[in-house]
Order: sequence, then structure tokens, then C-alpha cells
Amino acid sequence: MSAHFPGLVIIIPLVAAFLILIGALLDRRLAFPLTALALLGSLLTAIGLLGKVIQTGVVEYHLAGWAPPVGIAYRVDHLNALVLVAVATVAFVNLMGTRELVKGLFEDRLGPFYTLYILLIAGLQGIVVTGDAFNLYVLLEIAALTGYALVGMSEGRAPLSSLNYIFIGTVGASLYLLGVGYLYLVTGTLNMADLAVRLPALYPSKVVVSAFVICLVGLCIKMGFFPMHAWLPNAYSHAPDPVSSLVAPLVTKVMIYVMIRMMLFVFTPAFAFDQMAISEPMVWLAIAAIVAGSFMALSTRRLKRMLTYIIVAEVGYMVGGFWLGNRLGISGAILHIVNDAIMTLCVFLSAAAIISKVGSDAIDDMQGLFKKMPVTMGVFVVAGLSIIGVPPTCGFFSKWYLISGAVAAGQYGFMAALLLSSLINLVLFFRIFEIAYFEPFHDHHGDHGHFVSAVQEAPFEMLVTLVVTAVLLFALGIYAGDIVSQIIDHAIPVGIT
Amino acid sequence: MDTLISVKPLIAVLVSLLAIPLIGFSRSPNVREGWTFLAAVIKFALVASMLPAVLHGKEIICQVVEVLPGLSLAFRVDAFGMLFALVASFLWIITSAYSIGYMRGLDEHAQTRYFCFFAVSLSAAIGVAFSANLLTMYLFYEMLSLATYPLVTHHQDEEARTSGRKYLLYTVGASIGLVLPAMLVTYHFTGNLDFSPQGVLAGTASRGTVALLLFMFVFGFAKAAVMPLHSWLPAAMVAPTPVSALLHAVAVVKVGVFSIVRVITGIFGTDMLQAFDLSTPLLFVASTTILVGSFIALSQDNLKRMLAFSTIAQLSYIVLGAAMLSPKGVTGGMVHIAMHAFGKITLFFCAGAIFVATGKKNISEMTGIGRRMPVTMTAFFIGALSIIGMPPCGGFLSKWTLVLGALEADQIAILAVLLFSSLLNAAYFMPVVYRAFFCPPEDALFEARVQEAPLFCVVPLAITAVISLVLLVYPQPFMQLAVMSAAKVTGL
Amino acid sequence: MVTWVVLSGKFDVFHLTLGVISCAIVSFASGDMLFSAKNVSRVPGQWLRFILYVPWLLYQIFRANMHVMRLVFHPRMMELINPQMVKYKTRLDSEMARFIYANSITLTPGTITVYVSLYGSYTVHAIDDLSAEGLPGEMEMRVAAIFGE
Amino acid sequence: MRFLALITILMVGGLLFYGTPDFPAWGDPESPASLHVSPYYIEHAVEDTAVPNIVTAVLADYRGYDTMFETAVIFSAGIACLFLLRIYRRKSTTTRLYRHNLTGITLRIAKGGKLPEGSAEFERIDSLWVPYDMIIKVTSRLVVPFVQLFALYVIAHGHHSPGGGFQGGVIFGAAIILYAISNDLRRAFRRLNEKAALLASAAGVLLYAGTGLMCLLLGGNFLDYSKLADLLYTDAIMARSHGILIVEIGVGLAVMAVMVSLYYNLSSAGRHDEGL
Amino acid sequence: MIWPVDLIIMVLVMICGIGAIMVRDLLGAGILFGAYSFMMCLLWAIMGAVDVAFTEASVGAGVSTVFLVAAVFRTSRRTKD
Amino acid sequence: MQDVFLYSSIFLCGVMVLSLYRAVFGPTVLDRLIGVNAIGSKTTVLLILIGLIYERVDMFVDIALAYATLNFIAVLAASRYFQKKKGLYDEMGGK
Amino acid sequence: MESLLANFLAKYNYWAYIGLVMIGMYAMIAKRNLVKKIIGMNIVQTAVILFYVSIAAKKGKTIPIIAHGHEDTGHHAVQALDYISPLPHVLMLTAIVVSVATLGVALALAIKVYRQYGTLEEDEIAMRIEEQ
Amino acid sequence: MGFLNVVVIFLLACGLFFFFAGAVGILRFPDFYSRLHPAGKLDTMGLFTSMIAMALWVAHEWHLGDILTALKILLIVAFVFITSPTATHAIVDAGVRAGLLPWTKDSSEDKS
Repeated sequence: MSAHFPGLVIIIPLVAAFLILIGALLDRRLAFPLTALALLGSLLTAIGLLGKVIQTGVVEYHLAGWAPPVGIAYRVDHLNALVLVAVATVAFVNLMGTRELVKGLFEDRLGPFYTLYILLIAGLQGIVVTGDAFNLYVLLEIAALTGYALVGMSEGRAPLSSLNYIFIGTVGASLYLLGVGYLYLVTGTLNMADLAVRLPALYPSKVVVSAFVICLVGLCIKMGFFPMHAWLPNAYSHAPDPVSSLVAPLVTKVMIYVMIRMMLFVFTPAFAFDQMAISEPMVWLAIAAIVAGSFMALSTRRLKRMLTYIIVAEVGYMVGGFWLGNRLGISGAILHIVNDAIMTLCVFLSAAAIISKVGSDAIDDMQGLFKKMPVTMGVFVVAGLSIIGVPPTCGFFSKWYLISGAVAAGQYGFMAALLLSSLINLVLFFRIFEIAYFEPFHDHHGDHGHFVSAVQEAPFEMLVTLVVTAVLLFALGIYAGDIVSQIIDHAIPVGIT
Repeated sequence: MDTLISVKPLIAVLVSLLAIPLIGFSRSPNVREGWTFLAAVIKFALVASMLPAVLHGKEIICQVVEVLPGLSLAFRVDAFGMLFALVASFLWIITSAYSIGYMRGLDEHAQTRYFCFFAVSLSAAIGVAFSANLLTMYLFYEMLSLATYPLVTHHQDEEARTSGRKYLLYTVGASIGLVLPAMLVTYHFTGNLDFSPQGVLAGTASRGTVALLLFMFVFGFAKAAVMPLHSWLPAAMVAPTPVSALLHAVAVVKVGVFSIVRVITGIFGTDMLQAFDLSTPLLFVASTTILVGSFIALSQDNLKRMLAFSTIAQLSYIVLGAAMLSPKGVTGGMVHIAMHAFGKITLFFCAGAIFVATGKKNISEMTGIGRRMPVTMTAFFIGALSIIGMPPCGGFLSKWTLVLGALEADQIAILAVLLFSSLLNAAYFMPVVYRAFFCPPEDALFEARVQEAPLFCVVPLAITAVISLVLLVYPQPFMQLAVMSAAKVTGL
Repeated sequence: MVTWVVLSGKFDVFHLTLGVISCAIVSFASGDMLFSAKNVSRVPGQWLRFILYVPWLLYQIFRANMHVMRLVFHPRMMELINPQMVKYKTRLDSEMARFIYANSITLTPGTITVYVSLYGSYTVHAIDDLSAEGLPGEMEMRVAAIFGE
Repeated sequence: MRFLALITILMVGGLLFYGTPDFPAWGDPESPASLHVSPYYIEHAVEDTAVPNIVTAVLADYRGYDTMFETAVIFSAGIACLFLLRIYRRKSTTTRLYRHNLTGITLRIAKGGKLPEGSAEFERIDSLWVPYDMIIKVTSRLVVPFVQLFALYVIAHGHHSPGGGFQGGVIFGAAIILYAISNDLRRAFRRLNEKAALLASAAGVLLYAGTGLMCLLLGGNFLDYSKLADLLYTDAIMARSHGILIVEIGVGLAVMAVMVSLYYNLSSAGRHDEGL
Repeated sequence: MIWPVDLIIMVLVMICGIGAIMVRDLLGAGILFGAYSFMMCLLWAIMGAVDVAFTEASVGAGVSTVFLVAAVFRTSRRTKD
Repeated sequence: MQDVFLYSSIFLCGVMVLSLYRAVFGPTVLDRLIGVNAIGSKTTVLLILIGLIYERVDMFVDIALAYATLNFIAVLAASRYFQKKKGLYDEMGGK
Repeated sequence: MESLLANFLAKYNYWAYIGLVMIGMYAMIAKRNLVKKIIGMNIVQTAVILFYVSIAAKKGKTIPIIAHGHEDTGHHAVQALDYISPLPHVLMLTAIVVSVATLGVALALAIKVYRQYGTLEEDEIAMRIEEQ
Repeated sequence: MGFLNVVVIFLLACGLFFFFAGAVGILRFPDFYSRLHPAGKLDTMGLFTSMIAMALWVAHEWHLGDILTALKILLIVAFVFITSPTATHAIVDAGVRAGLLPWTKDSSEDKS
């Protein structure tokens, strides 16, 4: 059975999606357990896959039994096994944590919600494992479509932001598709490994150059990289809470993964770093992203919005780290994908818990929360510390690699940007902590007229998941060295020093 | 050099962390404080149990986990760390006792939280003391910054908020902004960050880089309150007095200087600094801090603020000692950690006791208080003498060693600074004592009932005062440890 | 079924089976639309007569086209045409008959059925006088003949 | 805004323009794209799968995985639309409108009220007034079954002529949409109600994925239809062909249902009472 | 591969596309978008992509136009640009 | 004969341009609808002509049929709009 | 000049698709009406499809359905060069499906926006948001 | 086959001519209602004739497959004959519902 792991990791959630819908038509309560079961299966499979990859190296899976250039193949190496586990973990944890919230928000449409949820996960996992450039596009779209729907499902400004998200996301995906088309035009194949073999002979061609640029631009749009980030804060901050805690950790990270995959394994590093010579501008853009994201986060007084701006900055971290082009930087970027996924999950989940209890996401409404929700706030503090980059938490270690990479590459500007953003994050989070800590608790929350004297801890299962994520943050931090040496080192092509 | 592998350092660090759930979930205050005491005693016992081995010139090593290639979370107990850990863990016991009196006396809120974070802070302090490399040290350093934040802002009012902000911005900001990159650059040059007696940076970087790094480290450990980055310390005096006492006389600020000394000796290496002739700017900075801090202290009316500026000045003695790069100087600096700790904590305890008993904070309001609170003010006197460096107290010893060090290093200017600052110390402490004992009390100032502070307050401060005295004649473990480590780092 | 064969153009067993299945599905799903239960018996005769009607209709259509084409290419088209609405009642009864009639009107000279009311009153748009005059005309009779009304 | 747009599109255009001179000439049979993988498909499709329509063969077999996700995409679009728009609240209108088919009189009947005698001649109408248009109704009556048959034909003959599950499904869905347009939404619901549509869409995709799983259980890789040979009593090649057909049926079912569901939701803005 | 036809249709496609976004009426835009899809379908038939043409004929021309009209029906026809 | 078909299709394209004029510039929406409908019927023929040119008519017939069907549905939907929402200009502020 | 013209003529399909991408993008950025934007989005997607189909095209070759017509005499070897490349067609089927799915979701969202703000114009929506 | 060719070409030409006339008619007629006349009729007719022509051409070899194809073409014709008037009717009905006034001679004279 383990030979089928690469396929199963996608198929389990996919098949489950349809079963969930059918089940939910029969009885609404079936939706959640089915989803949980499927995601658990997927998670276990992913972990099994990771173990297998660590033991035996790259695993290939030929769908429909056709060998790669003809058929579609899955190719699981260290890189995507790692990201796969991260995705599955985030999905599962978030699912467990948000059960009550979802029940409250989408009471009458649980079936569709969970179907979309699990399809989104299937799509993202598919993106991660697939070894076919076009298959990736399809999966990209499935993840995006479900994402749009989930994001748009909330009152207020959510539909509008989601619509903008659709526009920009579609342009991004179309550009990616165009890039793949350009590559296909000159090589005649869509398989990534095959492309990597056939491309080097064609590097001088302008087609390859423009394919590269188009792909990159498309992916940058999808991941919300700095000049193209405009959709991200709106979409994520207006989304319903259980959704933003799912989408925010995963989608941008998976896109960054795609970028890394395309750059390292389709366009080889020799092309991406040496011939194109865009490392420098990309790093500068990343610096701009970090600085801009941080300052925009400073300028807002809304919790979720602030967090989304932080995501903009984090995307800058990862992209910048990758484009440093040395081993340390890339390791940092990959490690940060995993870490940031968990971090963002943690911070968004606790934000969701807070918002669900307080009834508002204005930072000023969070007075006295340390007293009322000690556990939630504790986890929030841990997550905040991780984002700031305080040592035992995982955020520090990826930042460590990124900065080392920057030092090794001589990009002191990037280093400065990282440090600056850490400082700003410090300010951001402690601003919240101060309010939650110093200001006495009010029964009435400002002009909302929302009577929340009943503010108390989040539901038990949410607390458990929160604590679990917080522990994960520490665990990832402590085992960062192992992760890097056991997995990430093998994920990066040998040529990169 | 023998090394022992043992998990004792790890346990010593963790013991107070483990106590947190116990403290946190205790139902009654008595049980809670019982746990605190127990943790403190166990911790001290663990630390002390390692003392003989260290005194025999051994090092105790404990590697926990390798977090980055060539970098692991590791502990190593050597003489210098031992010195600091000994001071810190011993004072925790005393401070715990004092806190009980203080907190109960003032009927403070959120005492559970207070004790929890106190325990965390201590863990962090011991962690810094025992850390084997810069990374571990950084980890605990940050942990300490964050754990003390709730303590500093314990009152949760507007003033606490602003000073808490300042505190964090200075300490964490500087450490992220300066130490982290410096650490990375070092790592980039050397490939590891272990403290080694002769420094790891030697021979890998140019003079300019080293100077830059030195600058970043010295200012980055803002807890040491070197001059431009000192202003958090007076601000942090809004904390409850035991906090000020332990953390701002012992743990926090000492962690700062400890880190600086560690970095100077363990990363840069005295030889290299000497070779590159980088001690002068360091000395200059430290001297400036001493003098300016003392001058400012002169003009303070609030007792705790005055003590804070005094601390700023005194801390720089330690930096100064390390920066002299001579064995005596370094020894003096190290010993000063212990001496100053006992002296200053006595002073803080006294200030707290006065506050508990009378509610007074300003010196001008304390006229004649010595008659009402003789024990407290006597202890204050002893502490002040110790800080000034007058003979009957331990402070004399460390200052004397420093002076010897200055002579050894041919730094006449430093000598002058030391002496002049001692004068200044005397100038700002003595009026207090004078006013307390010799001026007639103005009746309007005190209610008739004012008596000594609660027993839990008075006993600890008496103990520390006595120890300050004792240290002059029997400075043994500290002195020996300091000499050992100084010998090691300076290679003599 | 005949339609299927025409569409398919394949006569092996496999495809014919598929065809049968498909036809079954369609007649199950929407057979009621095609054959209203009322007048099944009269359907074959109607079909026959309808087929006879078609050539005439085609002829009419051809005439109509010539007519409109003349209008289109006439240099002074504006003067020739005189659009108008004509209303009248038919005696046709069944829906199908009305439907065929209406469509025939639309296809024939210069007229378009605008609206068929519930009780068979037709509103027709005619492009010029000539078309308007010939309206109820022959066609109605012929359609009526098909359905035996 | 306009200026920004111009600049952006000029940049994008320039980017696309930049690569174009190096393209092989349009329609060049020797272009690299035509020389690497696709010849394999062209030359081996018939022997591998016994399907002359290469596009179908590639679509459902060689790259069947793509197609499965394509179906999943359309499925998720349907669910997404439902999820976004559907309003489950009972409708708040208290009156229903009826029209007497012979006189054209419109009756407004309050909630709970009853129709007068002879209600067979009354027809419920939407609140937005709809004319009585016999012509369209009759046409749709004639056309719908025909179109449905055509759709099934398209699905079944995807092997030999253009078409396949997707197109057939869309056409079938279009037939139902036509019915819904020419009559009204309520009648369309009587043919295919919302739950049935959802069920059908899920079942369709499940049919696809289930076929794949079946192959997996029979020892092949996912979607490897040749392993179905034993189940279908044919050899491996014909099994592929039949596997493709099964899959196409699944796709058709799903697409049909989703199209209809999308139409229901969009045209009634999720209320499912009155449509276009 | 009938290049003259191809060229003409291509021009028509462009016109339709520009028309669809220029028309100051959403229903008109939807209808023109349908025409655009018709043209596209034709174009693909010309280029020999029968399956694509088939799909576009059924999806682009038919269903998506209906969807657009339905959406416009449920919202508003008004547009300022 | 191929040439004949080719020229016919070119001619047909030319005719489509004329219809397109109405579709793009038609003063009212219904004029556009007429234009599009006209284009649709021409396209059906054009599809079969293309099939003839490729000599694979059987493949194109299906498309043409589907095309005719869906064109019809689309036109019907659009005209249905007016039957439900009376008034051509009601929302078109000003015009 | 000569070569430029020749180049142009040899690749007009590609020029056309670039033009369409530009048109679509222009609509998406400059137009303020949401439905217009949706249309623009779809135009971009179709442009990409056009590009792919152009890749597949081969001059003078037949459609990718293997002829097995009436006069066939058993299976003759299939010459890859005689048929238009099928792969891009397959890909584009998927892309069309994706585009219609996107269209559906986008329209659903547009309806939702309209339900909320009563308008589809972005600037008016911005005004409504301001008012709240 | 010369004769058949001629017939086919003739029919095709007729069809094209009808189309052309239809297009011109759509352009030239003054109002919406009158435009529908050429659109509805001439296009149908053009489609009819040209389809017949093509069906003939396809079926000229009398192979079964070809005849079936031709029949399919005729099927399209039949289909169009049903739907085209309906579509025309739907449009014109929509026009009436929309309140579009028919153009008459009087109204144009008033304006000019």
C-alpha cells in the first residue's frame, strides 16, 4: 500500500469531499467526522510519505500507469514531502480547532463548507506533490476556486475582497499557465523533470527568458509578493475566521513552494540565479515587501488586518531568502515555509478565538483579555514571539538561516530589513499585549453595543488545538537543526553552495 | 581541563520552570509560596552541588539538542557562570521571602502571575549563566527580557505601561537589532558560537569588523545599561520593589553585564582585543557611564531612581573591569558582580521596606526615618558602604581589585575615574543616611504608628546586609571563582 | 431512436446498446414533453399532413425571402416599407397548431408573430402593406387542415 | 486608473512581445512542441486505448488525472456557488400569484389562501410578471428531449468524434436550463431538484474517482484502467476504452448537475424560488 | 488551417472583445461576450481543435452567456463605463 | 471545390462583419441581440464549411448542432430578461 | 522591414493573443464595473487558450481524430506529422472548464456584492463603505 | 460530377447571397422590428440553402457514413427551422415588453 502513498495523499481527501457532500445531504452532522477522518488519513499518509522519502529518497508515482513524459507523474522528494506534512498538519489542526466556530457561522451549510474545505486541502496537497507543470495549474485553480468561495462567505466586505482576489488570482494563474505554455512551445513536454532535462539547451532562447519572467510574475501575484500584494490583506482579513486561519497559513506558502520548485527543478539554479541575474532586484523587492508590510501592519488598528500585513512581510522573507541564492538562504526559506505555516495558523487561530468571544477585531477592543482568556492569550503570545523571532520558538531559527544567508550573500540590506521587521513585529505584538494586559476589562465594547460580559475562554477543543500548535512552535524550533540536516539539505540541489 | 557531562545544569535551569504549573495551580497563597521556596532551594542546592567540581577546575557540560549545524542548545558550567549562578540562585531564596512580605504587605494583585514569572526569570538567568554558547545565551537572554516584562509592568497602570514599553524596546530591541546580527556575522566568520577561553573570533575577521561587532555586542546587551541605552532602567523602577531588587540589582542587569563580559572574553578573547587595541573605546564608554550615571544619581530625589542610576554606574564598573583586559581587572569586574549584587539588593530591600512601612518613595520625605526603622536603615547604611567601596563591606574588595587592575593595565585615567566615582557614590548615599539618622523627624511626615516593615521584609534585608559585611573577610567562593576564570580568559 | 442512429452512424452492438439506453433515459426524463398524452392516436396522420405542408411552406418562405430581399436592396427602402402591427384572431385551437402557425407566420413574407394571446389572438408585425394585407390568409387554412380543425 | 491600466498592459504586452520573435512560426509542423510528446499520443492512442479520438484518449487516459481535477474544479465551482449564494430562509413573500390561462386574469392569493374552483386552469407564476408565451413553451417541449438525446450521443461517441463527457454534460445541462428558462424554475425543480443535482454532481465525480480507486484496488496505479479488464471481461486495451467511457459518463453527470445547479443559484440569487 | 479566414475571425474576435468591454450596458456586454465566444469557437474549429471548439461552443457561447444574463438579471444592468 | 468552400467562408466572414456592426454598435440591446443571433446562424454554416475544407465534415456537424442549440438558448435567455424586467431604459440612467 | 512583415505574418496568431491579453487586462484594471471586470478576466483566459491552441496548430494537417472512415483498409500506420498535436487541446479543455468555473464563482460573488451594496460600481461601493 | 458541382455551387451562392442580404438588411432597416425581418427570414433561408448544398456535396458518393452525415446536416436545418422563428419571436416579444416603439412612417416624418 505504501507504494500508493503519493496518490493516496490526494485521493483520500478528494474522494472524501464527495462523500461528505452526500453524507451531509443525509445528515448534517456527518460532515465533520468524515472530514476529520479524511484529513487524518491524509496527514498520516503524508507523514508516512515523509518517512519513506527520508529512508529511500525520491518517490515517483505514475498516475494511470503511464511513464512521465506521456502521463502525469507525482514526484515526491524531500522538499515536497516536508511541505506536504506541513499542509496536512495545518489543515487537520485547523479543522479540529474551528469546529465550534464553523458550526456557529455556517450552520445551515456545513456540508458545502466542509466539502470546499477538503477540496482546498486536496488542491494544495496536489500542488505540492505533482510533478507536472500543467497538472499544477489545474490543482492551483481548484485550490483557488475553493479559496475564493470560502473567503467570500462572510458578510461585510468579504465578497468584494474575494472578488478582487478572484481577479488577481486568475490573472496570476493565467500568467503561470502562459509561462508553462511558453515552455511547452519550445520543449514539447510538461513534465517538470523532463523540462529540466530539455531546457538547458535552450537557455539562450528569448522564449525561455520570457517564460521564466511570466511564470515568476504569475506566481508572485498568487503569493502576494510586494508590488502585487494588494489583494491579500483584504481577502484574508475579511474572510470568516475559520477560513482565514486555514487560507492564510497555506495558500501563500504553497505558492512560494511552487516558486521554489519551478526555479530549482524546472529552470535550474544555473539559469535562475546566474543567467537571469534577477536575484538582486528580487531581493530588493523582498526588502521592500518586508518594510512595506511591516509599516502597513503598524498603521492598522485591526487585529486580522495587521496579521495579514505581517503575512505580506513574511512572504518577503521567504522570497528574499530564496533569491539570496545560497544554501543557507534557501534552507531558511524552506524552513520558514513550514514554520510560518504553523506560526500563522497559531496566530490566526487564536485571533479567531479572540474575535469569536470579543465580537470585534479592533485591537482597542481587546482590553483585559489576559484575565478573561489566559490560555488563548498565552498561545497568542507564543505565536507572537515566534513571529518576532524569539529563540526557543521556530520563528527564530528560520530567521537565523535567512539572516545567515543574507550575510553569506553579502546582502546586508536584506539583513537589515529582517531585523527591522522583527523590531516592528515586536512593537506590533506588544501593542496588543499592552492593551490586553493593562487596560481593564470593559463590559461594553465601544460603539458596537455588543454585550459581551460573557467573554470567557474559547471552547475546549479550540484551546487544545491552540496549545498543540503552540507546542508545535517550540518543537519545530528545537528540532530545526534536525529538520534542516535530515530533510532540507537533501531537498536543495547539490550545486548550490 | 576536565569536563564532566551531567544533566545538572539543565535541571537547574528547568527546576523553576517546572515549578510554574505548581505555582500557577496552587489554590492557596501559602501553598504557592511554599512551592516557590521549594523550587528556589532546590535550585540553589543544585547549583551549589556543582560548586566543588567547578572549584576543582572542572567544567560541567550538558548538550541538549543541536538546533543548527554546529550550534546546539548546550550548557556548560565554568567558574564565571558558577559565580553568577550562585549569586542569582541564592538571592532568589531571599527575595522570595522578601516578596512574600512585600506583596502581602501591600496586598498586591495577581500574585500568582508574579511568582510564576519570577520563576521564569530565574530560570532564564541561570540559563544565561550556564550557557555554553552565544546562541543559548541569546535564547535565555530574550526569555529573560520577556519574562520580566509582566513583572516590570506589574501595576498595570499608565506609568507601568510606558516604562514597560521603554523596557522592552531597549532590551529586546537592542538584542534583536544588534546582538542577533552580530551573532550571525560571528557565526558566519567562525562557524560556531561556543565560548572558549581565548575567543573564537580570533584570526577570522579584520579589525574594523571586530570593532563593529564589539560595538554591537556591547550596546546590544542593553540590559547592561551602558550609557546611551540606559534609560530603561530608571523607568523600570516602577516595578514592585522585590522585582527591582532581584531583577535590577541581580538578574537582569547582571545578565547584561555577564553577557558582555562573556562575549568579550569568550568570543573576542582578550588577546585579540588587546592586539587590535579595542579596549580603549570600551573603557571610555564604561567610564562615561560611570561618571554620568553617578552625577545623575546625585540629583535624584526618588530613592529607587537614585538607586537605579547608581546601578547604571556600578554596572559599568564590571564592564570596565572586563575591558581592562588585565587579570586583576577582570577578576575585579567579576567579583563586583557578586559584591554589587549583595550591596544593591540590600539597598533595594530597604527602599521597599520603607515603602511598605510608610508609603514614602522620596528621599526628602525620609528625614529621621532611621529612628523609626533602625534595622532597615542600618542595613541601608551597610549596603551604601558596600556600594561606595568602603572597607567594612565586600564592595571594598572588588573595588580594590579593580583599582589594582587599573594599575596593572597602566590606565591612570581609569584609576581616576574609579576614585572620583567612589567619591560621587559617597556624595549621593551619605546624605540619605545622614538625613535618616541625624536629622530630627518632622512629625508631619509620619503617622505615629510607623514601625518596622513586616518580618518577611526585614529578615532578608538583614541577611543580605550581613552577607555584605561578611564578604569582605570571607569572599571565598566568589573570589576564587573569579580568579580562576580570569586566569583562564586572560591566559595567565 | 431514429435520431440516434442518424447521429451516431455506428451500427455495432455496443453503440446500439448505448443508444437504446440513452433513448430510454431521455424518454424517462422528458418523454412527457414530447408526447402529451391526449392525442397520441392522431399523431401519425398529423405527421403525414405536416410533411405535405412543408413544401408549401418552403415555397412561401422562398417568396418571403425574395420579398424582403427586394426591400433590402431597394434604394428607396424607407418609402416602401410601412411597418405596422396587425391584430386578429384565429380559430386554431390546439397549442401545436398555434405554434406551427405562429412560426410559419414568422417565416413568411414580411411578418413576425409578436404575441399570441391565450385565446388565439395574434399580434403580428408586418413590414409593409402588402404583407399586412395577406395575413390571416391561406396559411391558416392549411395549418388547420393538418390538425383536422 | 486608466493610465495605470495602460502602463500595466503595456508592460505585460511588452513582456509577451519580447519572447515572441523566437517562437517557431505559427503552424509549423516541425516546431519542438510537436516533436516531443504529442507524436507518441498520435501514434499510440489507437493501439493503447482503441480510441480514435486522440484528444479523448489523452484527456481521459494519459492525462486522466488532470481531467479528474477538472471535474473536481467544476464541482467545487458548483458547491462554491451554492455555498455563497444559497439562502435557506423560507421565502418571505406572503402572496402567490396565479394566472387564469384562459382569461389572463392574475390572482393574488395570500399565504394559506386557496385557489378558486377549477384550479387546473390556473398556473402559478412568478412575482415578476411573465407573459404567456405559448410559442416558446412549445418549442422547448419539442427541443428539449432532442437536445438531451443529442447530449447523450455526444457523451457516448466521445471516442469517435469530438465531444465527450464534458461537452455532453454541458449540453444536457443546457437542455434543462432551456426548460427552466422557457417555463419557470419551479417546474425545472420538479424535473431535477436541488438535492438531486447535488447528489448527481457528487456521484458523477465519485464515479470518476471511484473508477480510479477500483484500479488501485485491483493492483494498478490510480486510474490505470487496464486493470479493469477482468471486471469488464475484455482485454486490457478495450478495458481502457471502456474505462474512458465510464469516466466520461461520470464527468457528464457531474457537469450536467453542476451547470444546472449553477444556473439555479445564479438566476434566483440563491433563493431558489423564481428564476430567469 | 485556413489562414485568411483565420485572420478575419481573429480581427472579429478582437472587435468583439473590445466591444464587450466598451458597451455601456451590462446585458449588451454579456451578449457581446457571447458573440466573442462564438468567434473563439470558430477560430478553434479553424485551427483544427475540434474538441476545444465543441467545448467552447457549449460552454462559452451557451452556458456562460446564460450565466452572465442570469447574473445581470439578478443585479443591475447599469454601468458607468 | 475546396477553393469554392474557402472563398465562400471568406465571404461569410465578410458578411459576419456586417452583422457584427449591428452587434457592437446597435443602439439598443435588442439590436445587439439580433446581430448576435445573425452571427450565430452564419457561424453554423461556417463550421460546416470548415469541416468541408478539412474533409472531415462528420466531425464538425456535431459542433454545428450544439452550436445552434446553445445559440438558441442564449438568445432565449437574453430575451427572457426583457420579459421579466419590463422597460429597456429603466436602469440605464440618462439614456 | 521585409523580414519584420514576414515575421508578423508568420505569427499573427501570437500577436492576436497578446492583443487579447492586453484588452482583458485593461478591462480588469481600468473598468470599475465588476461584471465588466469579470468579462475582462474571461477574455484573458480565452487569450491564453488561444495561445495554446496556436501552439498545437500545424499548417495543412488534419484534426486529431484518427481517420477510420469508410474507405479504410485496416489500420494503416498513423503518421504523427499528419495530425494536429492533441496535447494542447486536452490542456485547453481543462482550461475552459476552469474558466467557466471561475466565471460561475465570480458571478456568484458579484451577486453577493450587489445584495450587500446595491450597486456593481466600485467607486459607489467604496462610497457605501465610507458611509457605514 | 460536374452537374452536382454546379448545383452545389449555385445553392451555396444563393445561400451566401441570402446571408449577405440579411446582413445588409440588418444594417439598413430603420428600427428594431423591421430589422428582425431580414434577420429572421433571410438568415434562415440562407442557412437552409447552403446547408442543402453542403449536404448534397457530402452525400454525393453515396456512402452510408456520408449519407448519415448529410442527414445530420438536415437535422440541423430542421432544428433551425424550429428554433429560429422561436428566437425571432422571443426577441420581438422582448422588444414589445421592453416598450420599444415600432418605427412607422409617421413617426419618422415627424422627426425629420
